[in-house]
Amino acid sequence: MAKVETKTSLAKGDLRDVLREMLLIRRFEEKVEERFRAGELPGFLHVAIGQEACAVGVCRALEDGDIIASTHRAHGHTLAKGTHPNELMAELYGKAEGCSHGYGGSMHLYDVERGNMGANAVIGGGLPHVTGAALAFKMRGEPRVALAFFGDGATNIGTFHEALNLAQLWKVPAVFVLEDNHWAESTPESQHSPIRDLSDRAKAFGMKALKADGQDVEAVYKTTRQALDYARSGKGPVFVHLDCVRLHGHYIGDPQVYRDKDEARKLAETRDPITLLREKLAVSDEEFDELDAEVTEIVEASVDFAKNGTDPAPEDALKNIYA
Amino acid sequence: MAKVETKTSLAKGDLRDVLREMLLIRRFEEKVEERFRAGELPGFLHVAIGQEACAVGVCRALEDGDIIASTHRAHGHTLAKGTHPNELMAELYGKAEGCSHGYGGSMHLYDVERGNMGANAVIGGGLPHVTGAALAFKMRGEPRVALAFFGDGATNIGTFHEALNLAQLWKVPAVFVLEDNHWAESTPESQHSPIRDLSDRAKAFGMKALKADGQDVEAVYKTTRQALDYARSGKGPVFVHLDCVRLHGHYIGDPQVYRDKDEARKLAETRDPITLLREKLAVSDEEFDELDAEVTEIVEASVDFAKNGTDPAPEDALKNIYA
Amino acid sequence: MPELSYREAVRDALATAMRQDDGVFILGEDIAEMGGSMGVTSGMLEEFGSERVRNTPISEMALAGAAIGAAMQGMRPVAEIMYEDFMTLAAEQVVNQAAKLRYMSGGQLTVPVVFRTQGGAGWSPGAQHAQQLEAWFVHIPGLKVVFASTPEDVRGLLWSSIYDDNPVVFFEHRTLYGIKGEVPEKIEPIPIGKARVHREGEDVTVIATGRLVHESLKAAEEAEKQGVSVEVVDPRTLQPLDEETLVASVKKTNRAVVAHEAVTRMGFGAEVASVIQYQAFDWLDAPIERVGAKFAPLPFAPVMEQFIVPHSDDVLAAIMRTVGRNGD
Amino acid sequence: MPELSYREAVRDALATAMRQDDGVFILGEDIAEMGGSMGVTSGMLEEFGSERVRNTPISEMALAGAAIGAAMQGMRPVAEIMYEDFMTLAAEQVVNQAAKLRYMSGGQLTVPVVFRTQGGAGWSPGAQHAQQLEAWFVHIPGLKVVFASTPEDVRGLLWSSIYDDNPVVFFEHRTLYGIKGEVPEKIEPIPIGKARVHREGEDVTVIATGRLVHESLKAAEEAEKQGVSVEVVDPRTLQPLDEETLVASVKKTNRAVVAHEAVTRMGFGAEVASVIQYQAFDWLDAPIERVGAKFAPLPFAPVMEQFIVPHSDDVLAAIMRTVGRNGD
Ligand SMILES: Cc1ncc(C[n+]2csc(CCOP(=O)(O)OP(=O)(O)O)c2C)c(N)n1
Ligand SMILES: Cc1ncc(C[n+]2csc(CCOP(=O)(O)OP(=O)(O)O)c2C)c(N)n1
Ligand SMILES: [Mg+2]
Ligand SMILES: [Mg+2]
Repeated sequence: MAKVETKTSLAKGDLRDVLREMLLIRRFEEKVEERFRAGELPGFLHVAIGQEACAVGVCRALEDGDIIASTHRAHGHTLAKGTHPNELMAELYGKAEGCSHGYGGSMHLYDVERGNMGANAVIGGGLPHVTGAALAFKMRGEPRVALAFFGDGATNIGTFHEALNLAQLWKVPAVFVLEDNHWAESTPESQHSPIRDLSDRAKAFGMKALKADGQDVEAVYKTTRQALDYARSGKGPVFVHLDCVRLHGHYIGDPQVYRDKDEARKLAETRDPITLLREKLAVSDEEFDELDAEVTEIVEASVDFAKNGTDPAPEDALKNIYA
Repeated sequence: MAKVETKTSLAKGDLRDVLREMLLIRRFEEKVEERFRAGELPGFLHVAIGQEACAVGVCRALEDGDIIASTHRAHGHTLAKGTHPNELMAELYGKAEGCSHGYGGSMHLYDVERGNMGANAVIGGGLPHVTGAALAFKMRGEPRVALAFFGDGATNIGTFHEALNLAQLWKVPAVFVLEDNHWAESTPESQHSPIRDLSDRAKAFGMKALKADGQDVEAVYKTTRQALDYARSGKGPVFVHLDCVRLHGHYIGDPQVYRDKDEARKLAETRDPITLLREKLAVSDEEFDELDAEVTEIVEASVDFAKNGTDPAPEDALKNIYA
Repeated sequence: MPELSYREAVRDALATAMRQDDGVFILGEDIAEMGGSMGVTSGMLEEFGSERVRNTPISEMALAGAAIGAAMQGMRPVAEIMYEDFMTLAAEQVVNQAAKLRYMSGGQLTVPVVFRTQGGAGWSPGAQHAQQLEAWFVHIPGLKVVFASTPEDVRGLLWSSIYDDNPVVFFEHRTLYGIKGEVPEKIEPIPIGKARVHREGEDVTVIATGRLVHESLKAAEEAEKQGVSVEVVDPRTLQPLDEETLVASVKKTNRAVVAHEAVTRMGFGAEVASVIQYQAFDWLDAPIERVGAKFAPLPFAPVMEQFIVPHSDDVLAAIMRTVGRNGD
Repeated sequence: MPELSYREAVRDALATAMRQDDGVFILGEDIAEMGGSMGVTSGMLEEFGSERVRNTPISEMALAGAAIGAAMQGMRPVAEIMYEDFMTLAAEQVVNQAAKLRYMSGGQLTVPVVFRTQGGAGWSPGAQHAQQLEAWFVHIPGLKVVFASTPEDVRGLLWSSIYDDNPVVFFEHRTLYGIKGEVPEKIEPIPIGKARVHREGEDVTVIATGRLVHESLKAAEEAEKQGVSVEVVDPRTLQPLDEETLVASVKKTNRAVVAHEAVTRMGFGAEVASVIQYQAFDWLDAPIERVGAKFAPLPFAPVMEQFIVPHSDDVLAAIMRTVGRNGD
């Protein structure tokens, strides 16, 4: 494979598409919340409402052949990495047409063909896989990068430390993207981490660290680009710190008794990444409504698709255990 | 308990005693090597020849009531924390009179009465115990400090990261002493850690870090004192980085095929902590020989004691499993 | 007698111990403001404050290890591991440290720590949030292992676990938190190592744990209708195991079924079956039946999830298989 | 046929696979210059270089996880976990990740990774360097579990494990590294899931793994002298388990002893005993005997250590107990 040409920033036309994609993710997750509340969706679900710029900005920056590992909060990453909303929604409904064929659910979304190596319901669980995948790329001389998403809470677990340390020691082409929404479930960052700037975590490994406003999709894109270029060029892994916000609860149904109601409201008013981009692009109400209608239709269709999907047979549960 | 008065440095008389103690540890471990080679000692044994200043300097700085957790390389720490050579040697011979009554062996030395909560054969295994012990002291308002020894290799394991992070978050009175001998078994530091100054590990937690020449027992003492005072005063844990040398193999019998023969020889010539202290104190040959004879006698006696010790009955193996 | 839910019963044991004893405290992820992922510790922060109801970062290994360290210094910590699957992350501390410290020190150390955890299928959380791993800890000398199935048992056994001087791994089942039951006015400790006979019977003994106790009681009623008299016994503590009660029951009924939600292969039922075939060999009229999850990780889709884990009809089928055999 | 030690046989499988296949590589602590703590990979650095004979920092979790990640990208890594006790540190990755990734992805992922580890009593390493934990992994759907006892088996089975498309936990026993045995000139893969009958006999079947295979063969010879004919079978792979061969043997001899070094309680023998009592119930003339370590952590003092783990005389005693029972 030849080295792919690098785009360092998004063109205006791209940005309109980015807005559409972020809106699609937003509407998709709102729909998921609605369907969960209606009692239609089993399992534990976590939406990333407010973090759409991270998912889209990062995934846009990836090249073909690059792979990602995601977390329990995976819908946005999954859509941004190219999985069709139908397949994602079908998975949430536990259907055979789902992106994990009904075996995974919201916390275990996969789309291997599209380079999505999977959500992970164990905090930190996917981080060493990214180190190992990047090692494989390096050993085979492929110009590919492996990228992991994780949260601020995840920086406290030993797996994080070991996986990043190993990646730096081996100088593998990996990028570690911290989506710092300042909450780990009900625990605010001040209560789960002794440091106030989580970029400092990278110092323990001497890893190159970059930082961006996770609500600004252009900044996310640019920073990720920079990180990918660095990693792809063989200089070693990069830690990318995205400062972002979680507008809703930890899980769908979370009453958030632990959180000041005003905080989320204020964040929604001032830091909603969709509003910010919309203002930057000066999208008119009409244009926005058009976009909205378009993505809403896609989301509605995904629900139809999912509901009309095939329930796995009970005995299917005995398949796919061994290769 | 009232706050104990602080001695910030060792008096001249103390230093002579320190030399004697370091020499005792040295002769003890040389004897252990000899007895192992003679086939008398079972198990896996690791001597800390070259690291005596760390053990003695640190343990001298502790107050009554302070506790330590040690590692697989524990003979020096154990003697320095006050266990009688007889009891230690008896343990290595697997005798009931041993400090772990024959249940532990070289990698599991305990002397709880003297505040030694134990060696640990799992790298990093004792670090969270120190965090927890310090938490207990803090919760009960006791002016005690819990101190952990660990090696450079241990800074790569998740347990290290989690335990230190938690200690800092909770601001418990703990001191984490890194004995950086630049080897983890056969693996040189450059091959096991991506950073060249392991003090940087503390930055991930925002933990106060101090550094000292681990071959200079006075420096070790002073630095540990400083760390203990800080921790005891309620300001939080401290990371103490001691730069030291491993003069012998990783384990007794290690042919060290992985190591340049010259390296250890040169280190023995220039950085032997006993030679350094002896020169500093200008101890004459006669004085030194006298000291040597004195400690050698103690060591010889410990072998006699151990050999004349009681073998546990086989069925004793079914005791002490539950309280 | 007051009625408590299983959830409230756990909380009552914790809170009562914390009221009477400064050395008892709880730590775990999101146990404070949020009251834990299952709401078990809800309200305790308000009563006991953040020093004793201690939120931890996501650090299963260190929180387990810190609890061990505090226990070694005379405290009685109760650590919550949010999901049983994450016991894998704390395994080193529980298995190589807590279980062995007393032994390795030749009896010098005492480690009175409790590791509470919960799991279970039923809500489609998928393969990483529902497996049952109690068998692992039964294999480790130095640990006690408890798995209670009723409000009364969970309260009395948690109480005993907190005051036991040994490390206890304490399993709760997610789908049981809501069930209600009568409990004594004042907490009565339940001895660790005593099985509970839930129902007497003549034809077959069902030995069940956790959720399967309830499924087995249902199956027993159904069997009764079909003329089969079933004894249902819950060992409650898997380590130590009340072999005497289990064996005596089988010697009476001559037939045994062992039932749990964990995977059958190498599950706790294997140990029970081995003990019974050994000690009651001449009394057995039929092979011992094992009922457990089929050999698969837990799938997401509810229809598959329910297929994998056992229910009362699986227990009933096993009962019928065993009584269908001719005795000799 | 050439003769190899068990150690050389492991090395031969690794090196031969690495010669023929660029995707195979090994990683672990101190496996390079030092050749591993047991000398298994000695000399391999020189032949294959440090990219493919990869020393890792002390990070069991990440090295296991990195191996998984590389396997997901089409490599065939063999990760060495220095001591079985440290599998506790890698447990999350092995159990929640490697075992379940294929399943959770609905069959999209393939994880052809091998976790090699070793353990065993005999050298007085104490409680944290000698326990046998194979039973844990038998309980986990998605894993294969191998435990070989001879040079020929260890080579052929490691070969099959490397080329198996599933995660394999591969146990070696420390005290066996030095034993020698004949092996085929060219490596012949041994199917995973096939037991090996080491010795045919008529009166009792001993099913043994690891070091206990050799102890059982010794016991069988001794029993022979006393007029008892013993069949010795090594399952070799604990998951999948060759139930057919085991059950057929017991149906022939009507008596069974299961022997391993791990703690008896909840050990692999419990599963084997449960399977046999179920499938060969009407053939059994005596309860199935289990031989394993007594219920204690491993003590240091050799006299205590040897007391805890089983030897040939324990197997012999079990054989004699079982033939001492009257059949019915
Ligand atoms: C090892 C582990 N411990 C605990 C949990 C339960 N849990 C799920 S999400 C979460 C918080 C994660 O916080 P963060 O990493 O910041 O991600 P965010 O939820 O904010 O996206 C916790 C504790 C888990 N899934 N895995
Ligand atoms: C978790 C774990 N992994 C591996 C080992 C094997 N081991 C024993 S000592 C050692 C090296 C430790 O290096 P370091 O921490 O620097 O201590 P040192 O030996 O230099 O004193 C290793 C890898 C172990 N005991 N525990
Ligand atoms: Mg977060
Ligand atoms: Mg070292």
